[in-house]
Amino acid sequence: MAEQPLLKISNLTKRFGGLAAVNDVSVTFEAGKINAIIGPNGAGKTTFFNLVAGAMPPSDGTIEFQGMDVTGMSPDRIARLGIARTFQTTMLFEQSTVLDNLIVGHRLRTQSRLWDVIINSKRLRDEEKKCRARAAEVLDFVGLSHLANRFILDISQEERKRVAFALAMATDPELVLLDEPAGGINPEETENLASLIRKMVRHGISVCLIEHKMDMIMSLADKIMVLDHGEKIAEGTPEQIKNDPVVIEAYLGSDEDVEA
Amino acid sequence: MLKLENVDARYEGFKALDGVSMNVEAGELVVLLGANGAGKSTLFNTISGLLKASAGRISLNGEDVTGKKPSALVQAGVVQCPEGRKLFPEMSVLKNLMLGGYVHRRDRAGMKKTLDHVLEMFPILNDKKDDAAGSLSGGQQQMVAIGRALMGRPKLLMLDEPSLGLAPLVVKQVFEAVQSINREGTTVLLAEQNAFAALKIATRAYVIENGRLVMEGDREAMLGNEAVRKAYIGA
Amino acid sequence: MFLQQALNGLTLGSIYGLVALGLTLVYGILHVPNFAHGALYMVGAYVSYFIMVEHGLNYWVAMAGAGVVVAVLSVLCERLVFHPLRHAPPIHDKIAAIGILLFLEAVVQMHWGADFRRMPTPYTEIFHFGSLTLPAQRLLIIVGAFSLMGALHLYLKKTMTGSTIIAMAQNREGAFLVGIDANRVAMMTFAIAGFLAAVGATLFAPINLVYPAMGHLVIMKAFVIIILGGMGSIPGAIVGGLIIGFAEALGGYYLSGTYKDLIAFVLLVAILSIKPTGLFTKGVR
Amino acid sequence: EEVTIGFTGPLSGGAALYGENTVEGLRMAATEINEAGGFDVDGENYTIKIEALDDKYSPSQAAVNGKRLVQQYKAPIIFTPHSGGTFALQAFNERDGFLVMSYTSVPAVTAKGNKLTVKIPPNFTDYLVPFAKITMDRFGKNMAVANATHDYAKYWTKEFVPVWRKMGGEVVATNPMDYNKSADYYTGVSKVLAEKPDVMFVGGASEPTGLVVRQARELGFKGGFVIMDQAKIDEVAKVSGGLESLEGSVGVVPLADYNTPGAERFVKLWTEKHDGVATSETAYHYFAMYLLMHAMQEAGSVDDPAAIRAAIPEALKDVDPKHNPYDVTAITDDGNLGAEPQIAEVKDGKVVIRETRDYKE
Amino acid sequence: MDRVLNFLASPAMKIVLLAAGILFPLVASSEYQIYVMALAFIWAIAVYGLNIITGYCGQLNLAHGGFFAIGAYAVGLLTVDYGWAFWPAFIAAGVIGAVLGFLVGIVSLRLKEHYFAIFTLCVGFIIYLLIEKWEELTHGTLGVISIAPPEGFGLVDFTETIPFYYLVLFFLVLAIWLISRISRSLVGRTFLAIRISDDLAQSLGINLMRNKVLAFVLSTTYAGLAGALLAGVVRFIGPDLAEITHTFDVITYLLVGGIGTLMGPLVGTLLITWITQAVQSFEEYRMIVFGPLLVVLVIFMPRGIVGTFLTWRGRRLASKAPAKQSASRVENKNSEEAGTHG
Ligand SMILES: Nc1ncnc2c1ncn2[C@@H]1O[C@H](COP(=O)(O)OP(=O)(O)OP(=O)(O)O)[C@@H](O)[C@H]1O
Ligand SMILES: Nc1ncnc2c1ncn2[C@@H]1O[C@H](COP(=O)(O)OP(=O)(O)OP(=O)(O)O)[C@@H](O)[C@H]1O
Ligand SMILES: [Mg+2]
Ligand SMILES: [Mg+2]
Repeated sequence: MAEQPLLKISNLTKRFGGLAAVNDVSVTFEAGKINAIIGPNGAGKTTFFNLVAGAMPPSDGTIEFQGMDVTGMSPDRIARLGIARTFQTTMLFEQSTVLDNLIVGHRLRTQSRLWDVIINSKRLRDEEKKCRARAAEVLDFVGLSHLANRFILDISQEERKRVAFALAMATDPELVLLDEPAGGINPEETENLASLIRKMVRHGISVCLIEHKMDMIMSLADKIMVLDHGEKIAEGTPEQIKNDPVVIEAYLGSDEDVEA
Repeated sequence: MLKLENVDARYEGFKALDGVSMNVEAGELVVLLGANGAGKSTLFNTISGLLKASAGRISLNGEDVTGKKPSALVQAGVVQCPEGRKLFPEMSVLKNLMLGGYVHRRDRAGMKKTLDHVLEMFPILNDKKDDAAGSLSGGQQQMVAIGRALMGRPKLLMLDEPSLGLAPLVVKQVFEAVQSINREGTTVLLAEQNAFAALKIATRAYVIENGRLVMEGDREAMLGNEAVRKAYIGA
Repeated sequence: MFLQQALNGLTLGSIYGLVALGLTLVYGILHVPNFAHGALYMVGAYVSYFIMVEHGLNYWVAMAGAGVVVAVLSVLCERLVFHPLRHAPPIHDKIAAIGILLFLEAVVQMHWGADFRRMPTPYTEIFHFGSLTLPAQRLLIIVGAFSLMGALHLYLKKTMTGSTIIAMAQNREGAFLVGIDANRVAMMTFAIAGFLAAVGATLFAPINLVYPAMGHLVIMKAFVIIILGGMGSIPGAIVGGLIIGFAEALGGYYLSGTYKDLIAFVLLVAILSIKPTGLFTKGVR
Repeated sequence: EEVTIGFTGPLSGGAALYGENTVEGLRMAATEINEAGGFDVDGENYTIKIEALDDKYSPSQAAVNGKRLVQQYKAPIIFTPHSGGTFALQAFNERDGFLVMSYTSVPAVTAKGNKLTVKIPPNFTDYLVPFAKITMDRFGKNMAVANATHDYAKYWTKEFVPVWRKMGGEVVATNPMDYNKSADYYTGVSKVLAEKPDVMFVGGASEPTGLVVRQARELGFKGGFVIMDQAKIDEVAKVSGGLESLEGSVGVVPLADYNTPGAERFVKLWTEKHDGVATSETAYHYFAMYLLMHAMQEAGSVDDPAAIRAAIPEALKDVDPKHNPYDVTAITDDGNLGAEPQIAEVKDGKVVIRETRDYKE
Repeated sequence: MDRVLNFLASPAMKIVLLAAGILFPLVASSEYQIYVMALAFIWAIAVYGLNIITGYCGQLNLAHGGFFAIGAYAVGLLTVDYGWAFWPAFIAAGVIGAVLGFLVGIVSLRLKEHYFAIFTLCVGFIIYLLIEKWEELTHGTLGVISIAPPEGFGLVDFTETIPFYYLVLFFLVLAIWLISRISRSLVGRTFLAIRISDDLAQSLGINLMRNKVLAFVLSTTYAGLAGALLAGVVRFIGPDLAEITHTFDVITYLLVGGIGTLMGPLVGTLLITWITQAVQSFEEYRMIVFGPLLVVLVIFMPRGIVGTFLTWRGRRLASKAPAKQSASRVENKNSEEAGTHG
């Protein structure tokens, strides 16, 4: 693993009409680390995620995951290779229970087809058991076992974020992409979420996240990439980024107090 | 200016506001603090008429406005910049802003002036003014939403988590903008997660928990309050 | 002969366009295809028939009367059916629209019966230009339809009130929040759509027949048109109407009369297979 | 006692008027019979009750209605005015034991050997030669086919075109059009007129036929029309712009112009109670009801369909001419009722009646 | 009260329903009722098909009636023009439904929402026009006459109403059984994920096209087989079978019964079929009642009968459960079909 980066992005570009939302970005992310992407609004962060997850094809450039060229692959194949993601707005199956939401998360690791359903094959029964077990496991991991049978409608915003994490985890990913996981939740909950992210990394999952909450990023990230107008303007440790004049100019602002 | 007396609001059976009474004087900048789901948005929606109060009374400058239609409230100068933005995604940014001035549509010159003011505040919108609002990034859309609310030339401006999803630099700009709007004479009611930044520009604040107002105080009192610091500012 | 067919295409296209316009407007508000729109078209023709044939009034009076009656009817549909359903999943509006359609057809049939009726036109001259034959009523259809479309386009683009219709279509709450009275806008949209349908029917009826099922095919084609033109797009509806009108007239003449009605649908399937969002839509996140 | 006569046909939807007209014929006859004190079969006195169910022209609904009429209402006889309904009923009428009275000119209805089916209207084939001869003599040999596309129109075309050719005519254009759905016939009409025909073969429902005629005239057609028997000249004229526009056309005689005592009486009877024009389908059903009454009497049974069917040839002799507007006199073994119909030609702005027998080769 | 509610939603209820189905011919007062019931079952099978793609997978397919007609025509044409026996033709109808469903599916399922709905509306219309106009293949407006009935075996004669009824009942039970399997399995959960969001489903490694096409093919196979059964009992079919109204009928049954529920299709179909029979005597006036009824139903009972029942029962159970702060807001809480409707 060590010699091979988990994710290697070269010259990645995405154009919408005349606008280059992501422009010639090259970067590598190491396994077992927390990598953060920050940047002003519209810098192209979400687009960057969309490209990595295969939700849209890049206009140019390549994406290598664990040494394999995944450029232009469909999102479901990429998910099966081990990249999971959460969305900027949390999407869940509102009218099912938490556990039911999670069972389908492990579907991609199963083989059962319609035929198995018709004959109720052993494989199907085994796999359903496996999915259920995995769901319970990830739920426990995010610390929501007590909510297993509650409906998504009934749980709080922060709990939903956790369920979304769990859903991503249920796919058995190598890498999870988190798009503003702490958006819209309060400082205390943000801190809890940060520890959850650390816990994910401890369990061998690499994380890549987008956030605007600087204190969280600075304490969490091993490495930060800064995007502006689609271009990578800086890359480095939190310490380096904090003091990078380019970043301060474009993003952080000189007055520190708004970050309180 | 705005006065709420024992206002209740319900979603089907669930009571989301419970006996809320508050008072906002003209020219104030009042901050509403509260955790997720505490009822901040519900309160705003009730004031702006999107939700009907199930009990209690809301009055504006002494006049009873309980149960009035949202359009009537906008006419009366109560404008909300909602959570979730609620833009017109397929219209251009410019059209979105112009529609914000819908109630002043006969005053073309005035609208032009406000528009210039807004574009000055958010220069990026000037570059994007012919793009569909839905194609903008989250933060850019937030700017459009604030701009659109300003176009209504509100007497009372309600901002529901305006900093949500904004870069720190922009957050700072937004708070400065809010402050200057307020200085120019607009009363502001601000719901925020970013409590510290909000309190710094506030005159007064309320804390809402589970649909009830549990605390009230001016800026210094709030900033100094240990419980508030712990719950909403962190560290 | 080509010119004659082109003229036929233009006649058909302008009627299709007019009906599709109403449909596309309502689509914007409802966000569902309104299957009842064809029934409004049909009712429009009957009201004209009623005023003109059964009460002996002037053609234009009949047209105005039908416009008003159907506009009111359309508004009633909005108030009584679609407004209460505004939060329901889209399939529900569709079913409700079918309910309205069944009801209107049954009512018309109860009163007038199912037989074909004929509405005369006061303009019976036939103009000849070389080998080209152009009855006055057809000329009226083309001119009438295009003036209406032009007027509507200007109204929506150039006036603030017009913009409110579009705003409403895109975000109801957002529209509330800038002070737009959403209910009024919704009603206005339905009224305009109903009016257009009735006027279209009154223009077209004299060269066709009036009967309860007359709306069926027209509305199917109108759906094709609004998809071709991009849902909610006004110029799209007009261009789409013309495309279908010409395709039918020319295809029916040069290719096959038997399969003429297939042309529109096959065209749509072909276009959507290549461009899944229609011809004129811009990609928006 | 009461005999229930069943009916399944379109009573709602696009063909509702047609359906209503057919039931109305049955009802008129039944009311007369009942008001005259019913009729006697085998010493018992019976009245008639008409049970009409709607099938919206759908065959499977007709089958459901058929089952219901037989089992719930115990109807020994079921009328249906469309071929689809007939075919659906024929799937079980012999087994379930009821007589199908079919009002359709589609030959297959009786060609398949169903023993309990009677086809009411005359064979349209009787019209072909006279129609062809009259128009060909007057206008010329080039014909354009521009009739409708439904099943009946297709049968007509299939039979008529060879007759026209055999008599030395030529078909210069063929462009049938959907008379019920088309938004505009200009394209189709101008297409056939481009081939400069002398005669146009048109026809479907009367009103659309009128439109086709009208548009052909607008586009400068000066020849004659052969009008399929489904369309009624008087109603066509209302749409096409008067009889003048139909100059030189041939078609079936409007009931009002029909030269039999039964027809005159029937038209009078009709106009006493209804507005609008009496139609042939009503008159035929009116007659058929009387025919069946006599057949039951001859058979001595109201519930044995086979016996009733077998008694029809005898019963034909019993029917009073005043109840027989079209002078139906015979039935084939297959079950086709037969008459020698008259023909109408529009000449100098007037309807002139011709006899088919005068045109036999 | 709760016991009754629980019973109505329990597996035992299904056995009671099955028993009722088996005993129905014995208690029916006439063969006509059995005949109507058999036809209703045939339509119910088609409705179950629609429920897969529309109820579970969330794609409103307006060509469903067209596929039903295709199944019927497959049997009609194969038996009449090509001399096949019914059963091989029946199987062929299923296969043709599946193959055509596959072809239409791979093109149409790339479209989203209303585009998909209107696209399939047009596909349905094309099917109708082709059946009507393509005389060489379909007999055009003349229709297909004298279709072979299902061959019986031994003493069983499927041209008799009662044996045919049991035949249809057998297929219906099979259809429901399969759907209940699917909806509870991983495959069904996959459909549900797609209904909620394409993007989310994809990010969970679900191959959208493959699963949507699978659901679509399943639904058209159901429609094809149901159409084949209809051809076998009515034994005459005309192009009117492919008219769009039949698609609307099927959607109405689904909606009235409860979209996305297991028993909804059956309940809706039976109810409307019998109401239609009951109001036969109103003739043309019945749409004046029926139209508004439909409107009222979707406004006040948007989840249909079964959906409303389940929701109501869920609320009741929730309110009885140890009080949770938010329990009263639970939209939809029930054990039986929690994962499958909404
Ligand atoms: N589908 C699209 N079509 C056209 N333009 C798009 C599309 N998606 C994104 N963009 C544009 O690309 C740019 C980058 O958007 P993106 O959503 O990636 O920003 P972001 O960095 O995630 O911002 P935020 O922090 O506000 O979420 C924006 O200018 C946006 O308008
Ligand atoms: N449409 C709705 N239907 C039912 N319950 C709702 C609805 N909207 C909000 N609620 C509930 O009402 C309560 C108050 O919600 P509200 O959105 O007002 O909170 P908030 O303080 O604005 O939270 P946030 O910080 O997340 O925006 C919450 O428990 C929420 O779940
Ligand atoms: Mg983003
Ligand atoms: Mg809120």
